[in-house]
Amino acid sequence: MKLPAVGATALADREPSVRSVTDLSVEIVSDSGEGAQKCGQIFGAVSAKMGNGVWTVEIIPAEVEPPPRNPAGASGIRIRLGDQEVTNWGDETNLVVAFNEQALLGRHGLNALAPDATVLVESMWATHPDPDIQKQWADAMEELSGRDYTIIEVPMEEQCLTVVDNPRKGKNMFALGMLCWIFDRDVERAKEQIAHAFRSKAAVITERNHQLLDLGYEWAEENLGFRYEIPTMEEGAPKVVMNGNEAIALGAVAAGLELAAMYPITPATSVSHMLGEVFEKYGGVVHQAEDEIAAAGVAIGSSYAGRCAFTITSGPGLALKTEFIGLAVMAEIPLVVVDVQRGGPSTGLPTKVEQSDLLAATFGQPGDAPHVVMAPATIEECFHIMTTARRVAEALRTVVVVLTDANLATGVAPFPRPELSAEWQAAPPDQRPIPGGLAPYAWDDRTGLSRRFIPGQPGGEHTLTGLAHDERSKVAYDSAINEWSSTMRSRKVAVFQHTLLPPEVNGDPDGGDLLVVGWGSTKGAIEEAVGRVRAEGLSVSSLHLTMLSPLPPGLKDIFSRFEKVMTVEINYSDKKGDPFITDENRRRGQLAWLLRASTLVDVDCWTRVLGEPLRPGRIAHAIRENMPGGAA
Amino acid sequence: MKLPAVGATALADREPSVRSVTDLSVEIVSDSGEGAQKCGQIFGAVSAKMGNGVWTVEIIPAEVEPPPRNPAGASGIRIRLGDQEVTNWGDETNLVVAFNEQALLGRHGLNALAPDATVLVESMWATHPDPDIQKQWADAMEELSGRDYTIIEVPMEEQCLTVVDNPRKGKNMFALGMLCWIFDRDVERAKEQIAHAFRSKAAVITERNHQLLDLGYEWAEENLGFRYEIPTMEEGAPKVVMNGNEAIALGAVAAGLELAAMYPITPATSVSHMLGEVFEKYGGVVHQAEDEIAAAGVAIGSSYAGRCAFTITSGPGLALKTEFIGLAVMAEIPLVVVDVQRGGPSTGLPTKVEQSDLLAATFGQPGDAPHVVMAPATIEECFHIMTTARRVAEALRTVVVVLTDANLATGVAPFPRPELSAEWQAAPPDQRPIPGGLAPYAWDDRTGLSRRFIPGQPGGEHTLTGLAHDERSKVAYDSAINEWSSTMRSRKVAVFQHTLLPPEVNGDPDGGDLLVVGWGSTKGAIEEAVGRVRAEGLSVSSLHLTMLSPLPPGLKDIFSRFEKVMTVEINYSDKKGDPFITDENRRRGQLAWLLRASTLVDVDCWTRVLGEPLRPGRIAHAIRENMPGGAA
Amino acid sequence: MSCSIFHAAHEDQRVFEMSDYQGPVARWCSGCGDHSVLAATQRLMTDEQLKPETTVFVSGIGCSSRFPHYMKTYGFHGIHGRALPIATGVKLSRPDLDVFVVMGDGDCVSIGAAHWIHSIRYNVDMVALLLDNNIYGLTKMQTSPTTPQGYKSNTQPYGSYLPALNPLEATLGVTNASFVAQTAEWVPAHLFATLQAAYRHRGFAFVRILQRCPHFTPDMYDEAVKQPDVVEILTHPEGIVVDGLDKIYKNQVRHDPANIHAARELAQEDAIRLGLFYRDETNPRYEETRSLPRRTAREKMDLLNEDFDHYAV
Amino acid sequence: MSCSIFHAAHEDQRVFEMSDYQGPVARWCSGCGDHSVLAATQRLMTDEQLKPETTVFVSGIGCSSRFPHYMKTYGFHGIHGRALPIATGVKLSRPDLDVFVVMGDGDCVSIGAAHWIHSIRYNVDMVALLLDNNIYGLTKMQTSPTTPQGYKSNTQPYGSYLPALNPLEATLGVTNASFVAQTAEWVPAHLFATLQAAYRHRGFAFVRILQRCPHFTPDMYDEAVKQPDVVEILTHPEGIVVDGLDKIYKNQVRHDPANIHAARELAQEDAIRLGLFYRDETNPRYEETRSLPRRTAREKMDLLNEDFDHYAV
Ligand SMILES: Cc1ncc(C[n+]2csc(CCOP(=O)(O)OP(=O)(O)O)c2C)c(N)n1
Ligand SMILES: Cc1ncc(C[n+]2csc(CCOP(=O)(O)OP(=O)(O)O)c2C)c(N)n1
Ligand code: SF4
Ligand code: SF4
Ligand SMILES: [Mg+2]
Ligand SMILES: [Mg+2]
Repeated sequence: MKLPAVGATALADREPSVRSVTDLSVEIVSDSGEGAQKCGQIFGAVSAKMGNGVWTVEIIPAEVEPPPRNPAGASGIRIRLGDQEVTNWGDETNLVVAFNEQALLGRHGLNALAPDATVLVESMWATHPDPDIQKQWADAMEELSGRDYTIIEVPMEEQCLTVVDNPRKGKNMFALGMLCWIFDRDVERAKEQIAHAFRSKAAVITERNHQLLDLGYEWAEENLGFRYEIPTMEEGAPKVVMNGNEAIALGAVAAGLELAAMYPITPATSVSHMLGEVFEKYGGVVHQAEDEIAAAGVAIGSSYAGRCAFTITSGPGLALKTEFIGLAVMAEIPLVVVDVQRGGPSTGLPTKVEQSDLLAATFGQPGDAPHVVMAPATIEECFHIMTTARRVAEALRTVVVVLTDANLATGVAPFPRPELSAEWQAAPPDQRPIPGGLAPYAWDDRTGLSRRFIPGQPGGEHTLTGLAHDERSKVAYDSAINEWSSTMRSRKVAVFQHTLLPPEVNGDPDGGDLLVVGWGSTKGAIEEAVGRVRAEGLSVSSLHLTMLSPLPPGLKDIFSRFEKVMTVEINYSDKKGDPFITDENRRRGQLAWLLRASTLVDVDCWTRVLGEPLRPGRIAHAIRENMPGGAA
Repeated sequence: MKLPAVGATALADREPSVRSVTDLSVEIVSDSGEGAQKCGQIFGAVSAKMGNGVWTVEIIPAEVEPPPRNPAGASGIRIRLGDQEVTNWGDETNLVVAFNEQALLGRHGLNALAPDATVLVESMWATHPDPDIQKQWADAMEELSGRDYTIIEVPMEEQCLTVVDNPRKGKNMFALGMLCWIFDRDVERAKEQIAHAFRSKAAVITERNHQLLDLGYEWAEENLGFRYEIPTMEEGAPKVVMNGNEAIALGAVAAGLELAAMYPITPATSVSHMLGEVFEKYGGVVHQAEDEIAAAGVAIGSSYAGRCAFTITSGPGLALKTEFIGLAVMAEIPLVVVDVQRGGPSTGLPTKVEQSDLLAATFGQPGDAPHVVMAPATIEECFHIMTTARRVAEALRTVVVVLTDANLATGVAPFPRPELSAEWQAAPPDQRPIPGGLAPYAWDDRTGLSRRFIPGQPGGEHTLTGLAHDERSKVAYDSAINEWSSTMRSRKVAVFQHTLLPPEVNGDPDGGDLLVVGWGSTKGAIEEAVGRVRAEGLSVSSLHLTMLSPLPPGLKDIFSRFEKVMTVEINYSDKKGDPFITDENRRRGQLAWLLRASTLVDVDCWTRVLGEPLRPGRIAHAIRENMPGGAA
Repeated sequence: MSCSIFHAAHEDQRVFEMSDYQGPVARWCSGCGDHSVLAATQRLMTDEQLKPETTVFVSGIGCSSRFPHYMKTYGFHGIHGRALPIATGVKLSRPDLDVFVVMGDGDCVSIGAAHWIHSIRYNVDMVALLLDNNIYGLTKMQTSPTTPQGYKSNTQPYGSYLPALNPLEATLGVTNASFVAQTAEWVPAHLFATLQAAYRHRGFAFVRILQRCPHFTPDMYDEAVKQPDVVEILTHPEGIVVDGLDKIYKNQVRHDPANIHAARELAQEDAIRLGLFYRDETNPRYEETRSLPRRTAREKMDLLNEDFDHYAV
Repeated sequence: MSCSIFHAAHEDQRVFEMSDYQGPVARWCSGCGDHSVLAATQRLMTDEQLKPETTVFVSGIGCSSRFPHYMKTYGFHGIHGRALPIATGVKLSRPDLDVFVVMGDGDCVSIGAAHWIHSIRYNVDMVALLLDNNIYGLTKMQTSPTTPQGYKSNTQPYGSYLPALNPLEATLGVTNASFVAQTAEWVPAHLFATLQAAYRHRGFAFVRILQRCPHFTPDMYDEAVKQPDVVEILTHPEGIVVDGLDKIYKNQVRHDPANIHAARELAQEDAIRLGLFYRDETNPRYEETRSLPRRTAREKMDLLNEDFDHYAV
């Protein structure tokens, strides 16, 4: 169904229909460089301020500036609004503002739009002087007409030209105006937000953008026949809104980390962009090394010298840090490694989400290298986990790998503003003399823990080495030493495991038909899906793991209460029943592997590597399909 | 008990006692540079030629030339002789020839000597002008007297001086002479072997060494009161004798590999030393790259260009190749990676054996990277596995990691001379035109297999990439493509798995109380141990895996026939009952972990990281301790 | 590289048009300097009539490294910083192929530095193009080793902390350097002439191409583009000869590419100089040094049998 | 490095003897050149009265990299090729420490090449020693980048295929080089004077030490050791001054270490030259450029609160 925008006069006096919803997704899509993302960010911020739950995620093309009007080059943003907290990007988009029909086609092709989505599309292309473009438009409309979309043509260009001479740089604010009217957003708040967003630019820019906002608002008021109403939440505790990478950056500051050694790589780099801005005022340094190996080396050198450092990267960079991670484990140097996972293997899908570095992070180092692997599940956890990681790394004198992913890195959502504590900060390098006779690896026989000596401490002089060594850090010639020091390095991780609590079951702690187990960024989507199927009456619960190595206690016990256990992950697994795939040779989700080996429970898995976050609707569907005793 | 060598006259006319044995180990130990290894190699070769089973393994200090007369610097060689084929280095040494008492002390400290070992030790130190040395000698004898060794002082220096002026360079041949008498070796054969060993040196060297040999022989005849007799085997099929690295090198030639790209690292380097010598005459090139990363890149470039190449390394180098291995998997470029495992993690124990790279080789690559991991169990298999690896890599268009270790690399033993076949050779690069329309990744939907295009083939032009790509090798923008291409890369490995046969049980295929599972170089020791305990009446069998990823079919079925399954590996595992170690948090042997995840059988493990090959006696002991229902 | 001659040997009736080398539309930003390098390269191939099937473009990762995707030849879009080892492997086992390497400044000078230094030393016969936009493009504007000191980026928003590393000086410092040139993507005639000289050079031809990145660093080469006077052209009969260039580029400096010392002095960044800094074709090509007569499977088996004899019991 | 002065600040009554710096007996081969470097370094520390607890020796892997184990200071025996990044991290977060780096030729010039080039550029204040025996020692005689062409090794038994890479020329080619010297382990006086000059230099002091490996390459520096006439000594008041050396070493060449061009010409391998090739103390030290006032935990929390304000809903 396709209705041209009704003429201004027509609507002027009659009331638009108001659609009341509790959950809705909006997308603004365009060619890159047209500011769709800025528009969406402001819209999201205003909505959050007004008390809606909000999750925004950017749509980033693989190239910096792909050819214009190209389905594969769509750039934009999705904003999901809710009457409650929104924990993930949701399923499909209900309302789309498209600056050209090709970008729209791109999203359509990825099944991003709801079957009944409403689309506001720039109308200029229909009548564009270039016949090819007219043809493309016609073909696109033909293709789109196959679905039940409501397509409304909007003369954005024409309208913007009344205010600016280059609409490419103005349409986004016009679109924002339309959205403000459609969702009845507080225009003043929107203008404040615009002013904040362009604070670094000249004041005239803000003014012009305010004009465009009003223009879009008025145009919508006069021409659109529908509005949305989404109940808002009570103003609760103060909130902050940011993406996971910004949370990691501020978390590093909160943890008292003072050196971030990195080499650029998507989707991790924006952490260093953020730190590049703010770190220096905290006395912190972002060192961009010549490569990922050097970045790890610099971080290790700093930690050794008494200032625990971290290095941040993504898959290909993690691969390059493998050898240094082994050294840090062997020499017992604290090190925090943040891996913002992307699609793999190899260069893979650099801008897209995946959770397939779990086994590499845990077992990737040649030789036996016991260390800790943890994964935040929310943007808020991205902030707090940095302090935990730094503390564990220093307490255990080992490596802590923090696995986040592109979904958390680019997802933006509000969370309760943390009550900061000075306790989180690292202590300055200990420079007190070392008591005579104390050895640099004076392992406590029972716990494997030992006190770290820091250069500058008189009496602590010794040479640290990656060779097998005894407690005095002397190269081991006696075979028993290697067995013993290996035991000590493993023991301390076991001790740490004893400090962990069994994870809490979301749903029925007492058990049921199916337990869905997840880790990392999928928590919100999984729990939303579980909520839906439970509402349908299915006996399904979920469990989310933050600590992946060592695994928390009590898993086998929890699993035993469910008829079936299945992980849901964003990584690859063979599908049951596929040609040549048997129960013996099936490749399983990476967490599923870990759980099977440690619990011996027949943990099944449902995983996808579509280069996008999991959709709660699809998880719910998978759950129904996988209920023990066949589809419900 | 300690008897000085009886004066020449005394023995002249009476018969020495002859000890008849079926299995015996001899060690020659010295400071480095005294030629103990050469002596042992020749003794081993002669013994093999005479029809004894032989296994020799070198004792290599961590430094090139450690300070002389230093227990930690002992350099030498162990030769184990048997009346049957010898598959491993055995337990302890029964007869030792020591050029100084400190080297002897070093071996004693590592419990290398049998409680009742006979020791022939250079006597000069007892009366050395330097009082410190005399003191060291006295202390050493004091220490050694704590065991039931039979220590015989031999004036090697004094004797050798009658022939050479620098005995440091002659003692080894004198020792060889003594051994020839003690074991009644054919002196002519020994002289031939000497001539061969010194063929590159001047003829006078050989002559002098022959003299020294005779001297040692006569001295022993006149002064020693004992000899050994070890039955020999029938001259069977023709045999060759070499170490595992030499077998890998010749295996690479047999496989038709023409480029070995490497960077030096112990204990892998000797493969390239061997190839450096012989490869060029086959048209092969050893490229020593600037680092391990470049070595992998050069090999991949060569394979891509149509000549399958291999790269060889050890743990730290494997770590550096991680990223490139991921690329080869993603772009489906055949690549053979040989990892000669050493002690880890990090620099670890560079010259010592360990089997702890299994998980890193299998799961070390970020992203999901299905590939093949195999491990030869014998020196003979080191030769043949190179052809298998090359073929599988090319057939599946993926990476094959071959895991050997320091035990195979330095162990020397005879095996049936292979019947060479020209079929083993790789085909020259296919340069035929590509049929129109055929895609560079025209995956067969069912098998995931596709035909590889090689530069030079008209019509095959395309750009290979490590980015997610479709069957035309175009960068993937459509999310479904990644899921599909991942499926194809995984499917072909599953197809390969279907071609594998279930491994054969050594012992009772029908089952029993305990099944010991091993992989790689431990086969000989495990089967010898199993043989011993079976002789004691224990119901124990063993299973040895060559294919580790994918695992062969039928394992769960085989395991089900045994009350208990336990792996025996040279890698780290927490010991049951140790402080803080629970069934939940216990780190297990790497193969045990793989088997648990894939079969869900409660596979136990007994592992050690003592920096030495496992001793059959200790495995047998571990088996007794681990019999279900408590120690037998 | 002289392999084209070798190809001419087995006579091939085909005549190649520019379009025979043109792949899909390049997805670089409009105005990106990479477009002109692509065009110049395709023109070079047409002039030299290179066979698409025996030409291989190897690259790392970066905007510039997308290059092979836009050629209708064989291509290997590798991993970040590692294009040179891959290319070395290709040429080492297939000297009959023409190999071009395309790298960005981060790709070659930062993460790829070790391979860059050692590839100069190996002197494998290939053309190595450094597309230097003084920035990390694909990852969206981080400082690169060639970023001018003080220049702001996303990782160093207060300005780059170090003076830019000069790739020409560094290259000229490496033993066995055999061809070192600099050109600019916005001077098509000079770009083409340089590519041609590099291609015809027998050995490792290192060409630094000054490349504009309008998206992130529009100002970077602004002055040089607008004011030809800030540019110096190295001229010499043995160098890169471009007729008529002196009309626009008045500053012409005569430099004998055989003179390494003068080359090193001229390589300093006191001015932007385009031309051939150094060439020495006497250095042996590594793949020639290492090339050996191929053996048949039979021959190899006989030889192998002999080797086994040494190990016979 | 000038940190010793800074230490002198808080007055410390201790007086250090040579023995205060001597660790366990070195396990190098007898006659190994590493022994003399160790002795010279211990003498330097005694002369400069460096505090054992504030001195850190960082190394990679190799015979030479065992160095820290034989010092009675803090030491970091790292991994092969990566000593420099580790040392950079140490100095970056602890400028108060004196940092020495000990590398072998394989360690620094082969696998460590990228870090070597970039460390020269960072110009962190430390002493970097390249113990160059032109071979891989610890792994038992494989060709290294500095192995003379044609020299036989275990990996290249028919002789090295490439001309030796000249580390001095390469170092001098890198932007920001601030101290480049060469000495020989068998000329103790010159070795000591060079180490002292390097230590006192404020910036990255790169010293190539020609080192004998009697075990694998006894012949390597034979000529230079036996015939002082094949050696040239660079002299200059601003350079490395060793009294009385001219008695044995007749060939003295006056060279102003401020002249980079002359330095590069002299760095060529036409003769073995010992002395200071280049020094420029005006280059800022990276750790100084990056050093910032330290904040208390409280201050940080207040600042963090301000940052959170920008994200407040
Ligand atoms: C191992 C690894 N590290 C980092 C990255 C991320 N990355 C991709 S391209 C690039 C640098 C791009 O800059 P440059 O090499 O100058 O090429 P340009 O895009 O400017 O042409 C980086 C850091 C990666 N893909 N792989
Ligand atoms: C990543 C890695 N690759 C290779 C090795 C093996 N290895 C140890 S030392 C060394 C080179 C030794 O030569 P050099 O650096 O010149 O030091 P030297 O022993 O001559 O003093 C090598 C290749 C290693 N330990 N780690
Ligand atoms: S970002 Fe710069 S380098 Fe990359 S394509 Fe755009 S203009 Fe070219
Ligand atoms: S091998 Fe050479 S470098 Fe190594 S310790 Fe011996 S002499 Fe020194
Ligand atoms: Mg760039
Ligand atoms: Mg060396």
